[in-house]
Amino acid sequence: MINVVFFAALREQLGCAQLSLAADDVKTVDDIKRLLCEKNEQWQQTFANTSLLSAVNHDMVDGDHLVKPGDEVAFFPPVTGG
Amino acid sequence: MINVVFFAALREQLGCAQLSLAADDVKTVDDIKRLLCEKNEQWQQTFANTSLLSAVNHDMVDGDHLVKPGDEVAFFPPVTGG
Amino acid sequence: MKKHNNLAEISIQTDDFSLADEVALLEQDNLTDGAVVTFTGRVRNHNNGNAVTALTLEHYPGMTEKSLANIIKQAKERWHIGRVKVIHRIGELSIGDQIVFVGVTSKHRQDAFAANEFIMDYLKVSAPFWKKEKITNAGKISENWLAAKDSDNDKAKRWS
Amino acid sequence: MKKHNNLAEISIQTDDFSLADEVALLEQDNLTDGAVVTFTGRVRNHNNGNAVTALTLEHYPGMTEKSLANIIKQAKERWHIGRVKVIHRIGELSIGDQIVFVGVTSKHRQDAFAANEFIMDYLKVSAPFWKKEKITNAGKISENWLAAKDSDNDKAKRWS
Repeated sequence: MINVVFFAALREQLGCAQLSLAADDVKTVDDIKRLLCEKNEQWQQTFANTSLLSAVNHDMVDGDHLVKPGDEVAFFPPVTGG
Repeated sequence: MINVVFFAALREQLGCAQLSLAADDVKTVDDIKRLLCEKNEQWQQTFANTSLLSAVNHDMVDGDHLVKPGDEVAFFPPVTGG
Repeated sequence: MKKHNNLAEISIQTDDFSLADEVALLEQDNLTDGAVVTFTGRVRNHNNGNAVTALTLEHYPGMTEKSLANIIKQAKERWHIGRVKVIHRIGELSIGDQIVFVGVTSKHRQDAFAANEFIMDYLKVSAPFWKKEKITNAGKISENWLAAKDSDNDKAKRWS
Repeated sequence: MKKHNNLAEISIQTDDFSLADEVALLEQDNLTDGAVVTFTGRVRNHNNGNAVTALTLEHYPGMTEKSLANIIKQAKERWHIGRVKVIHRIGELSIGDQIVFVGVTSKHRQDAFAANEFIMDYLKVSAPFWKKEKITNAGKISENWLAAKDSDNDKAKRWS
């Protein structure tokens, strides 16, 4: 299984903070995104936002980053701390 | 009269913190320096130090800066505060 | 310099912090570093022309710490600096409240200035924090997630 | 922003100062400036390989204030900054003692960082202060006037 987490505006738009995915069908971060977009129109629209960032196991990564069972994959908007 | 003041290492080397000069013979800061060098060998040697800075009425100036009666002229080594 | 194992370089906390206490820790038993540069960021009462009344800060536990540790590591590789402390608050904050603190000591001031600004610039673009502002616009109160600024990306790029 | 006429921007003093108090004054009734950058310089225990045991600071009363006021004026012309405070101590100082403080507030952090470093860089080359160190070298105590550093001139030239 892969643990998927969402933060900030993205979490609110999706109405979801965390979900688990079977790792069978996904090789990359982009695969996870595609799978999530299949849930419904709202998820698809929300993930159409090209400025969203992704991280695997707490490191910022690009969409072609490989994922494996046990990974924590995060999606979130550009950061605004400081 | 012109008020002449010395600071830090220069003051210690000259053994003098302040003196007054008649303004009659001096037009520039360099004129004052020349006049002071005539005092004796020690003053001459001390003022041979080319890194010495000068100020007139609290503004850093070059040797050709004009002076007038009532001015305060200062000589001192490069600054080392902060 | 004496080792100071009890001084964690990174703190993510809901509580406020004391600038004086933090600087005292950076200076304690540290007589080799003559320069201390601090940055403190506070909640302003205005942003983009709107009156801000409060701020909520969300973060990604675990990744935030990892990200900040990586930024500090890079700063130490680029400059000769002594001690570093980064504090970032999370949760509900009010106008004037302290949000973030970066403190850096060094032998020579230029290193402390550069490293401090570098840490802030990278924190702004790569540490997972998000601000939600409560604003009053024409008498109406609303809550908005802040949009990231291009200028912050530009600032971070200066260092590469 | 409320006027704060009681806040002198420059202080030349023998007494120590409190970083916390100075920053509190910079932030008081100032909710528009979200960024505060401070520099604190302290007496180090080493200089050029010698063990320093004490420091005496001499200055040129009147010119020092004029010089610092001019530096602050230039900083305000170059950057959008809010409040500025410069404190420089004179007289006898011991190891670890605070010597100098520069505090700058601004709406955007880049201005506060740049202005603060600019003020320090120019203070170092144009404000009439002189340091005399008491050093111990091979068991012998001596007093030396510090020599100015070329690197300080280079730093100041970066801004022109």
